Amino acid sequence: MTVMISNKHVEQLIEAALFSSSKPLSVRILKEKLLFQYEVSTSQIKQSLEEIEKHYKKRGVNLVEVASGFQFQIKAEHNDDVALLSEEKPQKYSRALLETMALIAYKQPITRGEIEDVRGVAVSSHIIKTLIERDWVKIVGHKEVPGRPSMYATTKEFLDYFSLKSLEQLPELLPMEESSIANSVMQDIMSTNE
Amino acid sequence: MTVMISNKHVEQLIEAALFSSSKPLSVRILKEKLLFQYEVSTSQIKQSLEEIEKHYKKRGVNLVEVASGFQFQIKAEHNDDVALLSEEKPQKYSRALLETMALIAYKQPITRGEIEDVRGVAVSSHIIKTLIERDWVKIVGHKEVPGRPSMYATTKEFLDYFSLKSLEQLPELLPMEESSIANSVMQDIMSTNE
Amino acid sequence: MQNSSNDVDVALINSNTTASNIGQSGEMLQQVLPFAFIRGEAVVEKPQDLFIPPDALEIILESFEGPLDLLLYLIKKQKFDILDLPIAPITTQYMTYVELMKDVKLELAAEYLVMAAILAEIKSRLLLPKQQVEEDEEDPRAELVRRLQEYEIIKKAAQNIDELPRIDRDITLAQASFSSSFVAKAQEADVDLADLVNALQGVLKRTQAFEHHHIAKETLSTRQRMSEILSSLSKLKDDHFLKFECLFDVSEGRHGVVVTFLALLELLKEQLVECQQVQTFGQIHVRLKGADDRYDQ
Repeated sequence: MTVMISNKHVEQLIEAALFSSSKPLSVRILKEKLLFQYEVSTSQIKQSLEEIEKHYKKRGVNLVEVASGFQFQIKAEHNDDVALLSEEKPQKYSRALLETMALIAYKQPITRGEIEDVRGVAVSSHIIKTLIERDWVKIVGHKEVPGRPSMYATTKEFLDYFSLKSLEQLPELLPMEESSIANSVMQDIMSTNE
Repeated sequence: MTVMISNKHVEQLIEAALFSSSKPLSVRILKEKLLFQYEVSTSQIKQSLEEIEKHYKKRGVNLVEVASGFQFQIKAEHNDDVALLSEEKPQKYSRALLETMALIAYKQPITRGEIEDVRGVAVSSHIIKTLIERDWVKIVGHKEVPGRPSMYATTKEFLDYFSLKSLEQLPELLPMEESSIANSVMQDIMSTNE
Repeated sequence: MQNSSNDVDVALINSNTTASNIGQSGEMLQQVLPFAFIRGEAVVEKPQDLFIPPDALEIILESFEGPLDLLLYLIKKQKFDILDLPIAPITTQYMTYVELMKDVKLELAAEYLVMAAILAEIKSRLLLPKQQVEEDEEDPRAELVRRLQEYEIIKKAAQNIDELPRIDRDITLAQASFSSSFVAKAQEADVDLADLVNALQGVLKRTQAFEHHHIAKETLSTRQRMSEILSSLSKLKDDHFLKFECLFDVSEGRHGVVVTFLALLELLKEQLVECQQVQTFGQIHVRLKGADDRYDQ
């Protein structure tokens, strides 16, 4: 038995829910976990989200869509000012972690061995553990080679963290032609072999 | 050297700061830690807070002044709906609770002392409270023994929850006892009445 | 945006920024920016080729992400000639490290040694007369260059990822809290009827209390009716008595009447209610046992 509810009420509920949640909320979650007691269609929820987005354009915060749903973010232009209030220093990540993450993001699904082949060094278990604990990386299967190594892929939370909707929004990889050593050296090699 | 800033900008900054902070922010903190680089008076900050408060009256969150400053809060009327989102999966009930519930169902009306006699251990008030709050158990009277303990019985909601029409539909545990004095007496009475 | 080039404790400075030497006179001079610090002492020189000063070994190993990273650096910054590898000195130098590495991170160092070995192998094959190289065999340098390229692409991708706006550094989430007085109603656990039966059977196993109280459908309907009678009797206030026949609902039929009567008998037996009949064949009244005493107190 569902209850009738006005558009205004739906909008207020969604707005309140988005502000209360530390994670982005998808239309499906809003429908099934927030509004299930009410007579609300998916398109009505989408419309409310649009209304909210429009409304907040002129405010200090913005409604943003990321991989796993919608969330309110401080307007980018105010970020530096607002950061003055926070005492926490943003975390820095090691190159080893970033390179491992880049390989998983761009070459997924990928095994640890394959990551090590590209980087030329062993990948510490600590890095994989950190990435999994942060919910950025998950095991998506096992490669059918001896040892059946785990294959890693990125999660929606990884995209959420960078406020991206999909992997396609990641920066493009450096084209081979722009590699600093690549062409001239390769050409030299080729010519000496001729 | 402070920078001139429009009222609208002050309002956006304060709004962003309030939404970014996990703690309430006072006018003094806003002035000294957020807006110190700008040409903003205390009264201007107060006025901005009033504007923000007025604006959010019609939204899903409200600006509220608490002891240590200002804070955005979920509109009280949406609390229950929004809380549904953050709820964790409820834990399973303890064996003690289930046993108590079963004894009340099968042996009602029953006092706490009687439940304790059967189970051999004390029944915590918490269990009885949980069962009453859940509307599965109610007090139907008091036993006329020292202390006049409450007698507990199951409710209609209890039957509804388990989709039972009556207690009779609870599973039988042991073969029916034919020798019940009450039964035979009753059969005599009914047969003479026919 | 962050500079992600190095995350080790040592300060590594790009070769291009290395300043001029300290001047002779007292004039203000730009200070020499050290390449790295080893035990508090600045290392001004960075590796000019694959040779690494023994003291700097550990730091160099930690400063680069691996031999590919170091080689990439040498090629880019030092114009290290991959086509004409100065193998002889490199090999000698790397071999002297083996001893030193016993005290350091042997595992990490091994990867550099492997690289040195690869370079040495490449060099040795380049020195072989051309005709001895099989035709279908790839130039060993091509494989190395391919690996370097692949690594460079990922190195750049990692830098790009590090520069993306991210939560905590460039993105702040907007959140509102519940008022402090609000306590969310705890969600209720699901219970299966089987859970309840299992629980009761658990009790039965542990106790003899049910020996004489077999639980059957009949007793259960009686028990339910007992609760109902008690519930309606306890609602009475001024008139403590209820007429006997008021307890019965004729519409329930014979079965219902039987159940009510059994419930009443059970309540009498358990001394929870009492019946009064003022005269023979007169009206029977029922009330909660002790109701009278209670009100007299």
